[in-house]
Amino acid sequence: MLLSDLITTLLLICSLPFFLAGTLGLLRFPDLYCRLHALTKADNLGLGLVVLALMIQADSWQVVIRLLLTWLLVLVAGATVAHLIARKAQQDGHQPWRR
Amino acid sequence: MEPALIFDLVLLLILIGLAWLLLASTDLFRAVVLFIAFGLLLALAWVRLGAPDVALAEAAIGAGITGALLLVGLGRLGSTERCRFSRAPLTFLQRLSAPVLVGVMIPSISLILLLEVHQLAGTTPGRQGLINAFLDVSGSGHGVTAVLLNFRAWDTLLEKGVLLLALITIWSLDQARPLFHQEDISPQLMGLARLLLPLVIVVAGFVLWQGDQAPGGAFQSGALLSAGILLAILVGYSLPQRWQGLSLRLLLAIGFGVFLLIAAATLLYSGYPLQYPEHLAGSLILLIELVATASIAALLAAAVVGGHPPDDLSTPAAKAPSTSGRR
Amino acid sequence: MTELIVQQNWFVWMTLLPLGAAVATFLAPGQARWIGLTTALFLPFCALAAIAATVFSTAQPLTVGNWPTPLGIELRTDGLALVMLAVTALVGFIISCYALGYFPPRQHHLSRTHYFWPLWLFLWGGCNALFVSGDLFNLYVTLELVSLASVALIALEGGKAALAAALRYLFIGLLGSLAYLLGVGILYATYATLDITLLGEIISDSRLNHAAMSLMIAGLVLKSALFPLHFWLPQAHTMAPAPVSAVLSALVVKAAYVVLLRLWFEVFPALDTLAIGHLLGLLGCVAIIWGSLMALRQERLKLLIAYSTIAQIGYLFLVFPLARGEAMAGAWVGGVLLMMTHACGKAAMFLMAGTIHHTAGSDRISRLAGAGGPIGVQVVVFTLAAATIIGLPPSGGFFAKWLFINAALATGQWWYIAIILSGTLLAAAYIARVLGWAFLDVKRSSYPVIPWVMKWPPLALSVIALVFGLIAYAPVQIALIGAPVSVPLLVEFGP
Amino acid sequence: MIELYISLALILLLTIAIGLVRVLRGPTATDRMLAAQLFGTTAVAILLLLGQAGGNTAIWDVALIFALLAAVAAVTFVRRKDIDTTTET
Amino acid sequence: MNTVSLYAGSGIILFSLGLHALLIRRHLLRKILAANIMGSGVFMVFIAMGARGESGVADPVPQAMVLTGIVVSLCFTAVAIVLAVRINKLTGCTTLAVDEESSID
Repeated sequence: MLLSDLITTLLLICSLPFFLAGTLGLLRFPDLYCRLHALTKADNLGLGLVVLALMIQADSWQVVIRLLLTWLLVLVAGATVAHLIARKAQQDGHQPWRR
Repeated sequence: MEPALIFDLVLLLILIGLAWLLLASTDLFRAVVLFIAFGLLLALAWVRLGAPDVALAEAAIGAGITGALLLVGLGRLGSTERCRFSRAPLTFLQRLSAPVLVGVMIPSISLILLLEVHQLAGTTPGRQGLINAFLDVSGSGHGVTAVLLNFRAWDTLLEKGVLLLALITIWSLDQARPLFHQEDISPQLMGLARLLLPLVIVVAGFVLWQGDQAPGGAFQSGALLSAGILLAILVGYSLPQRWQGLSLRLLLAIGFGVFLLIAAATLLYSGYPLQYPEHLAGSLILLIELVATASIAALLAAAVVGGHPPDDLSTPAAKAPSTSGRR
Repeated sequence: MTELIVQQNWFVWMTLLPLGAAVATFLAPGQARWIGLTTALFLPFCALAAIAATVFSTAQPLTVGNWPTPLGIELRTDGLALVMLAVTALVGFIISCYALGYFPPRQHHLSRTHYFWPLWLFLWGGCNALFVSGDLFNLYVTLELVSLASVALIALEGGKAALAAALRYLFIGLLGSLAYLLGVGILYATYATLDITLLGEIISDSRLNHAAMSLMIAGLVLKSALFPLHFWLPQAHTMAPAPVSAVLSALVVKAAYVVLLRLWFEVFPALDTLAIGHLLGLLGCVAIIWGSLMALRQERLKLLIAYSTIAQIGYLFLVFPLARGEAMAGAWVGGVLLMMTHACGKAAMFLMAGTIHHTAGSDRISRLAGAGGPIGVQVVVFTLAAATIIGLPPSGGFFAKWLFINAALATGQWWYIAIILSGTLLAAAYIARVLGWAFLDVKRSSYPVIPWVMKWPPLALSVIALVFGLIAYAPVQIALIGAPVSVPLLVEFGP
Repeated sequence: MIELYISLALILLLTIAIGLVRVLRGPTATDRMLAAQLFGTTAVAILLLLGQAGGNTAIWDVALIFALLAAVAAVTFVRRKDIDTTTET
Repeated sequence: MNTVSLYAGSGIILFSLGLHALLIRRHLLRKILAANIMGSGVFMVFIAMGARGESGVADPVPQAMVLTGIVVSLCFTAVAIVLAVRINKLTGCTTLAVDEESSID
């Protein structure tokens, strides 16, 4: 097994907990704002690790740029959407969860 | 079992489950969100089946147009089954038809088909060979594009007609109303749009350009562009009034019109509609794709807006697809 | 010059021209009437030229882009395509004239006039594309084009009932064409070809093919409104503006039926279709009786005509059980002939109903009382067209039924004769009911003046429908060019 | 390696399946929309992995389009005033 | 049991589910969704059949047909939504059960 393959494998395996955390957060967190939080943080890191892992396997700069672009787009879209949804939720009178 | 097969199995189970849930759902918003998820997973299925062209189209439509279309429609319709009138009592035949159709016909048809369809797994391999043999003279290096714009271009011509016809139908039904409120566009949203719009145009151009050699083409590119236009409308751009008359109509009709003209010209020239001269085939296909992309983008965006531009040009402009997303 | 005209493939132009005109009317709504009328004027000549080219020279079917058939799409110039093109051109031309009067230029409903022409031209182009298409998937696209245009035209009236009828028709059309498309997919999966001719040569009698055939036939039966699946038709056909009702009843229903004829006689002859044929025949019989009885009960003229359409569709489906053995050609010709005469007669009746609605303000049959005097032309139209629908001797409808009866005798299926005869009697009854009101001796206040384009075109159409029987030999000969049935017919032709 | 990619894609697919519970449960429309947003991201990851496994970079174009349009549905949702976002159903 | 028949079978199941819902659901938007599901089922049968080629080369013809079909069904969806909105605006109904008597004259 090549070193690059090893690193890819490791990175991919590392990305998994983030996706799982995102999903679990979405499911288990008590209110909208918490879910928003879980989703954006964990998920983007997860995708970032996947992209990193695939970049190691890439054989040309073009591919690396495409992967990076995809990741950045998801990042920006995710952040903006999270912001918009939170703002809308606040305007519409969602109450944050309190213990 | 190998992981690929498990992946397929899980994907299909989720798809069928989603279809069931969304069709049985009492809450319509939930149904629409489930349908958006269905579109996402359908794109994965097309990828698994080795049809990236279709996956591209599904991605561009499913993520952009369909979601917006359904959400706007849902907003305008409301999600309850209400009706002011009492329903007419069912006639005997209507009473009979529901259980017969739903209880007997549909299950039996699906069962017969399911039992028979497995025979098909191994038979005839399709037309790859034939198409590859003619690919050199088709003017396109990609099989699907060659089929769409040369071998079966007649279908595509009529399909472009269906698109234009759908728009005329929508225009005949209603006048456009503003899709969104103008106020409170957050700066983050504007920033997102300013970042995304140029990228959408670049990627759409890329998808169109590579359709000659690889998956991609006019429809995928047009659908992507129309999602871009939609985004522009979402952040408050609108088509200037002086563009809402003939120029908008020209833009909408040019894809179908040019295709028709080429069909007529080839019919006059060679006696066969859409028989491109061999040395011109590549350029003609490119021309058709370019105008078709512009038209499809405008048509789909206008379909989401859902109505003809106001006849009376003195009233404040209702929203119409923005050209700002296109330049 | 003559060579250029003869060498042209006019039947392809008949698709391209209306579609191009539709785009033009969309771009220049102000000129829509003139663009539409010019096209409508030109198309009958195109049809004549196409027929002449096929009869006098040897016009070959061609493939789009000149690709060989499993790859390209074949456009056909066989008799069925030609006669349907011609009938569509004729009926379409007259409906276009009528529409000039029905959608006057200066109306406060500006948009209606603006949108009728592009939609109607799209429908016309779509029908023509459907008639010449020889490719299963292309037929799907043309069917969708036709049904979307029909939806738009039904909705043009703008009332809530019209919109509901349009939406119901949209769902019906979608359902029918998706069932059809699934069948096409299964056939393509087995044979990797979509061309009707090639498929007819290689198809074999397997269960899978039967499943595909059932799906396709079910979809098309839904679209052509055979008896238990007819429920959408009365609303759709009566809620539309009069010219649109005429188009729908005369042409759109026939479009699905033409596809059905092509499938039955050209794609699936190798399959054992006895049972399905009898099922379709049985449904046809029920449709004849039930449609006529319902027509007898209607209070509104347009609904009466719509139910009469359902009954006539029933006759069309008698072709499938009757066309076997030596009666094959007779039944097939009968079906085609009935399709043509019904197109003319039914279009005339709907146009006339539109005129009456326009003048009397309502199309309730009771409002016709004493109409025989003031709007005599309309009543004459109705009577002439009714002769075709009932099947009185000089009309084409008579010959079609005559051929059916011959075929029923030849194949020993005498019960169809009883059905045909009782259908005829019932048709006579519901027509007599309308005429009875019209010739009632009641003095009526004067009706408003009818524009001449709404008066004379329906008359022309109904006269054509009536004398069709006298000149039926020519169209039948044309229809038999390249027909899928062998031709030991015409012996018993002519009573 | 290919097995690894596909297995990982499979696990991500399963997370989507689990996330569907949030769409079903809601309780508000906003929660459902949020879950759809997560599916978009996960689908991008799956597509990247499938593309790498199949060696077909056309699949990455699909991922790129998903990434580009990830915001459209959610932004439409936020900008429409007539969709009820707070009522728990 | 292989991939192709798996996908084709699922396509048929989706078709039947959509057909069932199209016939019995009353809310117009739900009917529209059902028709879309039906279409997706048909397209899945097409694409699965196109994916049978040797050495993994898919048949482009079904893909091209599905692309055409997707465009057509998208058109129908858009028109259906506008029609439904129109009906809702005129009658306040979100179903097709418009009373038919009131509009006869």
